[in-house]
Amino acid sequence: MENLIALLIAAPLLGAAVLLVGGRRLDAVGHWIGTLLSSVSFVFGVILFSDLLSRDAEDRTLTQHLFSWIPVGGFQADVAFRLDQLSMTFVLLITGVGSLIHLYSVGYMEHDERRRRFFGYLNLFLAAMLLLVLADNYLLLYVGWEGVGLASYLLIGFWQHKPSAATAAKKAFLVNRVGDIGLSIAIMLMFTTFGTFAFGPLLGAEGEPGIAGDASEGRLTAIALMLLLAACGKSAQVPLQSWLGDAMEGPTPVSALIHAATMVTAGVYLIVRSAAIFNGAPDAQLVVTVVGAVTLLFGAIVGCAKDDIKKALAGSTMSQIGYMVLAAGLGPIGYVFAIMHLVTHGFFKAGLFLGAGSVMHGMNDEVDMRKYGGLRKYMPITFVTFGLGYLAIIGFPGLSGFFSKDKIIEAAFAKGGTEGWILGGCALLGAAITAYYMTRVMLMTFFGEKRWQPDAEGHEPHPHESPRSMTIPMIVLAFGSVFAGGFFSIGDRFLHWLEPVTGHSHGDSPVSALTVTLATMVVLVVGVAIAYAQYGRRPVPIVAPRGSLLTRAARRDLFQDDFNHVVLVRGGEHLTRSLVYVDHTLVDGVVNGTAASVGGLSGRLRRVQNGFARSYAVSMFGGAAVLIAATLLMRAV
Amino acid sequence: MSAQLAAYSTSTGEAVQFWVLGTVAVIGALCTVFMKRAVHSALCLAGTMIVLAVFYLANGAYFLGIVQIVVYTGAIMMLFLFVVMLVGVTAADSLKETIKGQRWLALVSGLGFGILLIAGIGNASLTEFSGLAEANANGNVEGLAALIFTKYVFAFEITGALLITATVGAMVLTHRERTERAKTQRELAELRVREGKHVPPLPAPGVYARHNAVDIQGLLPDGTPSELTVSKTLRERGQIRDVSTEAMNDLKALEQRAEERLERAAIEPPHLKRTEEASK
Amino acid sequence: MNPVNYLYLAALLFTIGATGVLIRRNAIVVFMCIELMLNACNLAFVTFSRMHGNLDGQIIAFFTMVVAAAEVVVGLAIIVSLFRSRHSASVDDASLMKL
Amino acid sequence: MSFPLLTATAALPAIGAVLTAAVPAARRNAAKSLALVFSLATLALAIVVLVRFDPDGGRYQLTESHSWIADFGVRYELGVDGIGVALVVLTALLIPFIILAGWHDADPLETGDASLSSYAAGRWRPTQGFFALILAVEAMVIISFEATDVFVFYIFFEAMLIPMYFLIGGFGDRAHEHGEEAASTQRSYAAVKFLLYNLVGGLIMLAAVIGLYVVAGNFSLTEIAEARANGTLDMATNTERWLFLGFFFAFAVKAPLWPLHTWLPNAMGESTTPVAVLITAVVDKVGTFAMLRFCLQLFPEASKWATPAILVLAVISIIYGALLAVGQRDIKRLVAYASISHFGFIILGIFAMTSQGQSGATLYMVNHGISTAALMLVAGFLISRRGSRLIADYGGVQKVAPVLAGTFLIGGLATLSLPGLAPFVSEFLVLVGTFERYPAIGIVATFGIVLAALYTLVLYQRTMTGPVKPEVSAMPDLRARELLVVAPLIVLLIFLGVYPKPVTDIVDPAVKQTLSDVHKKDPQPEVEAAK
Repeated sequence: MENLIALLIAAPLLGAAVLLVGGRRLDAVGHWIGTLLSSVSFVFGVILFSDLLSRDAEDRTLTQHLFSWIPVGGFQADVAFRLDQLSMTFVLLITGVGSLIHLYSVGYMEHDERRRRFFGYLNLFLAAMLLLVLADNYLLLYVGWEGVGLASYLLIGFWQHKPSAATAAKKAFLVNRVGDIGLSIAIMLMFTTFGTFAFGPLLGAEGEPGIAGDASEGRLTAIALMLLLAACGKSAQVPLQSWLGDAMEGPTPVSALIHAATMVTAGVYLIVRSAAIFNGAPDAQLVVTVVGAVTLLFGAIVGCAKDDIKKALAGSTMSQIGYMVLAAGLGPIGYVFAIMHLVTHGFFKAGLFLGAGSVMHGMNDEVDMRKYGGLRKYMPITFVTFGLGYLAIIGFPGLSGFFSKDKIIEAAFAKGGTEGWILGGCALLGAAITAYYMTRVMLMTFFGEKRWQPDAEGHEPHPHESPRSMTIPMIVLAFGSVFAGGFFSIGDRFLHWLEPVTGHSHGDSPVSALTVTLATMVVLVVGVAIAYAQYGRRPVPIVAPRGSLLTRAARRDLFQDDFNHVVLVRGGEHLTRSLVYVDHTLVDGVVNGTAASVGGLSGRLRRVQNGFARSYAVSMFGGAAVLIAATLLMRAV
Repeated sequence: MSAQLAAYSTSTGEAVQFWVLGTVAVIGALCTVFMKRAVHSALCLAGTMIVLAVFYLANGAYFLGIVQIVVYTGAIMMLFLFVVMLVGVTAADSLKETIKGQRWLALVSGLGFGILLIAGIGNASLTEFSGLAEANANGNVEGLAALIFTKYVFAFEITGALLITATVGAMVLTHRERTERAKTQRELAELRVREGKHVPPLPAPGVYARHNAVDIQGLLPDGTPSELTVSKTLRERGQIRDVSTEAMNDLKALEQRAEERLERAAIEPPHLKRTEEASK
Repeated sequence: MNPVNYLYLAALLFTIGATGVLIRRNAIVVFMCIELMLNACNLAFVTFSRMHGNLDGQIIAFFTMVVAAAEVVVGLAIIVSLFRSRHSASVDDASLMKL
Repeated sequence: MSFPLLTATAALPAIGAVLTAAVPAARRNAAKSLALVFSLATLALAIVVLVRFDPDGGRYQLTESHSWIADFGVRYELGVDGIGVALVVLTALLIPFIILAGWHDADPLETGDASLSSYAAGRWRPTQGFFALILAVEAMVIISFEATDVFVFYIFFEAMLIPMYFLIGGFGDRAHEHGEEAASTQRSYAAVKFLLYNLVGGLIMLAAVIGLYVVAGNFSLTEIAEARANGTLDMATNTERWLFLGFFFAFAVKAPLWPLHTWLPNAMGESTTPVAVLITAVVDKVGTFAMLRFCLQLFPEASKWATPAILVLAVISIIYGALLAVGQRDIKRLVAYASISHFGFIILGIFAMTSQGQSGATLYMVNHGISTAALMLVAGFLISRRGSRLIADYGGVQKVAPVLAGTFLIGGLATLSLPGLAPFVSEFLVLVGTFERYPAIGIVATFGIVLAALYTLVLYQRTMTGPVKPEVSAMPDLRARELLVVAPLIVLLIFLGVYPKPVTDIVDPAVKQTLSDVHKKDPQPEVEAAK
């Protein structure tokens, strides 16, 4: 049974290889090959899942050791896989949502002549993501980590002829690289501290605890913070969040799969996976929670101001992941809920993005929500699925978002003390804002009167429902976003499923669960109400009003990007330019200067050779004299 | 003085002879170096050599003494004079130094060298010496011959080869290959006629000039001097004297001699300058 | 009198000759100076032979003369051809050794 | 005695060089194929060496030893340890690709000029010369990887400069933005610069070699190292340090280490891409290899004494080279500066004095050879199509030549050491090896990976993506020959990235030996140390 794990990864990898090397002759069938292989890997996942369920909770950890990868002295890195409840959850999410989005893309990318390549990249991403979550040591995880980064680079920049896309892709990769510094330093620290970076001995397996606890708290904090840096890069958390917005340049299925459902949540996976380390470093955990809280507000605020539907959703993604990170930072209280929210978010956010994609598909790639309006009549299925996703994300009672987010807010309060109150408050505020901006999106897109006009070529967009291949995934995901939360929470199924890996503890909450729920309901209603007052009652202006200072700031991502641009990009350019100058003048100049001076000296010496036989004779004669003197001296002494 | 004497001891007579002739030799050498005209140098050198010949004899090297006179002063110096004549006997070169610092360097190193050399000799001075008595017992020439034809026979043969080579070399260097057949009188005459200039023989030098000298151009009827009147060799050497400036030159020469007597710096007459340019 | 004096004389003559070589431009005179140096050497040799009481020194002097003769022959020939080609016997004119 | 395998490995390309040079002018292509055949034969021999080499056997294997200059105790001694084997195989492996890639680089120019076309008709010799020189370089590089006698090594270390000089100065890119005139002057400038830098280094090394002889009495690496190890030969501290510096300087110039690096961008920029690959992927490796073999073994104490300074210089090279690569406008110069950064990593690994660091460094030499070859050769194909080295002259190539762009991207990803490709393994090993002894330096070096990503991706974005420039719109995709060159390299990159064990198995014993020579052990993990 263990051997299936490798196949799990092998299937999409094979797909990627075939599609990318295969060349034009595969153009006709390429997309189907890709879809097939991703669903094959999903099937493997289901088989493994059933196998895990058949075991009892304690030994639900399968490991597969393929071969020794880098054996140098004490440094032993193997290519080995580890499948436990945590990774299983991810496998199902990745392959499931992944396959759906493959299917969706078949329709969405129909008119793109490079569709084969697109599917190749998608498969590559699946393989890398699976490697990430299945790796049995941090170095192998690093490979997957960078693999997904590469895939996202290729997919964001898929429409390379658009300079904006190419730039966005580069930006995403670079920001992620900054995060990778964190990961690699963390691995080095682990190696120097524990002499290993494999999950088994480090984090403990089959019950007995790992050696992670043995190290000094200082070391653990350092490692934890480095891991957090990595997580920030991958999961677009403040301060490394700037790439996610631009990443929306990529095709919408990519945004749905990579930048909403799976890849961006890798950071959360990393933190939860390293629970043993974080538990030993409370300071680091505090930092994690702070980062989470800040990001969830940041993303929410940004999401409120964007008129580009995808960018608004991207802001929302940021903020939702902020929730997860916050939960993960709370420690054993929050791990489970972080993952749970991650899964549910995977469903409804993917659904929302697919919906947005379908809208764009119908509006010939118009993304400005101010040019939508009243689309519910034209694309009913999209409307319904999108609406369900909307209800789920704002946490409408009974839908999946409600359960997961509510739990996180509770946990935040349960942390206790002032920071408990502060974090909880942030979470609540975030919920309110979420309700606001999602309602805004909903209203601007599907309600009100139609606001679209003929585009540059002058032909009116006539919105229409998307083809079957696109609607089916949306429907499935809508189901997920409706029922997943309830399914997980009833009888704490998810909690019991995941507890053996992450551990769980009920913090002592200063406020009862009911109070929290009520509070959440209240802020939700408030948020929706404000949004309705602004966008439901009066018509939406087609050109965005100037708006308040906050609005303008939020449109510009709260000036985060401008900061990066001014400080890093400009500064870097100046630095490099001056260095190039220095290298040419100083470092090179020294050498050339020496050469020149030598040349001058020899030129002066050359004058002695005046060519007159007599002056040569003089030197000979003088030489003879000197010789005699020398001999005489020799004899004298 | 007798051979026996010269063989093993030095008499006071030899001492006197040494001091007298030695002075002469040194003076001769100095003159060789400092005389303006090559001819004078050559003559002084010849003198020095003769003195040296005498010293050889005094040192019991009778054969060498004779050879010195015959070969050096006889043959080689004559050869020198011959070449000097070829180059131009009147050619006198100025001793003004052209290369910067050359003279000082030369003098300094010369002095240094000499002093060191003499110091070295004095350093290695030995008081008593074994004369050539038994070496020259049965004649100096026989002794030399015995050595040359036994001990140094190879060196001797090689010098023979060397001499041959030198002769051939000299011939090769000086011989100029004639490219075309020498023209006969007749052809020359025809050529002259064909060219149509100087059909008559060239005018004689010094004709119509106040000075009747070979190296002075004759004046044409209109009073302009004509190069043609001077012989080709002189022309090539550039040793043509100019009629017009002749009087002045004499005057200058006079003044110069006077000045030299008064040991003043010599101002050089133009014609000398010219000739010296030629000699360079 | 000590025959070493002859050596002193030889040294003196040699130095004079050398200096002459250095300060004279006229090739012929230079040549004469060289001859002078050779003669100085010969004098030294002869004196040596007398001191040591064997004839080898004289032999050497003899060879020197022969060589000198050969040298003069060739040297003068060179001077003549030089003079022919450039109408001058100055050693400074032939300063082609310069780069 | 047994068959002198190592000598044969070095001699074969030398013979090939002579024969290639002797091919009559008209039979140009015959010369090419002859050179290719010989390089392949050398590869075969190198593989035989690899097979005959036993990782767990003695330190130096397949040794040969003949007295050469008895009076000075110079012996013709060859022998390979794991590191040597790896690099010999690398060299033998890369040369055929270099020859294939340069197939047309030395052909007579097809210009309207009648005189030139008459050249083309007959008396055009440089083609033969080009390939002969490449083979000559191969021979010298291989033998200097094999020499265990300092004197022999020195001779070939220096002799290498001669063919390299002609390769750099004699053969340039077909087209040049400033015309052939400017190109040739810049070429000769670059060639002279290369020669002077390396000659100065070589001279200083020569002094050190003589000094070593004076101290030790012979040139044999094995004997001296042994004597040093068991203390029968002890040098005065200062003597050892001076000698070490003498050797190290030469190797640092060759490597090249900041601030002795400025010859590399000129040399790589002006020479044809195969030659550029030859410089950075093969010849420069001799420098780093020699640090590992000679500096550490002959002067262990001095090496330890100099380590801090060298590490700092290495880190400067890493960051500095990367930053300058970002600032370049010329593709080849960019790759050159990237190489400087990578050589910084190699030196860092060598002097970290940990088994991870040194294995990583050795692995890095191999991987860097392959990855740079891949990137640079593809860049060369690109340049040969457009006739310009300026990044600004390209754009949107990805649309017209997807395969070219793809291979270029893979080469670039290898350069930024993406996990899964070979360079990642070595780079990470180097970083870990440095980190466990010098954390601060390790962290600073880690920033190099971001900069690497920066210059690679900027290069890719400016050249390959964006709207298609009219000049490149007609650009043909990779031809069969070019694909034949690139594909194996890429396969190799991926294979060594996934399964580097074969190489590490060969290298590790040698590295352990070297470490024991300098009396260094890997530091204990903190937890075990605590226990």
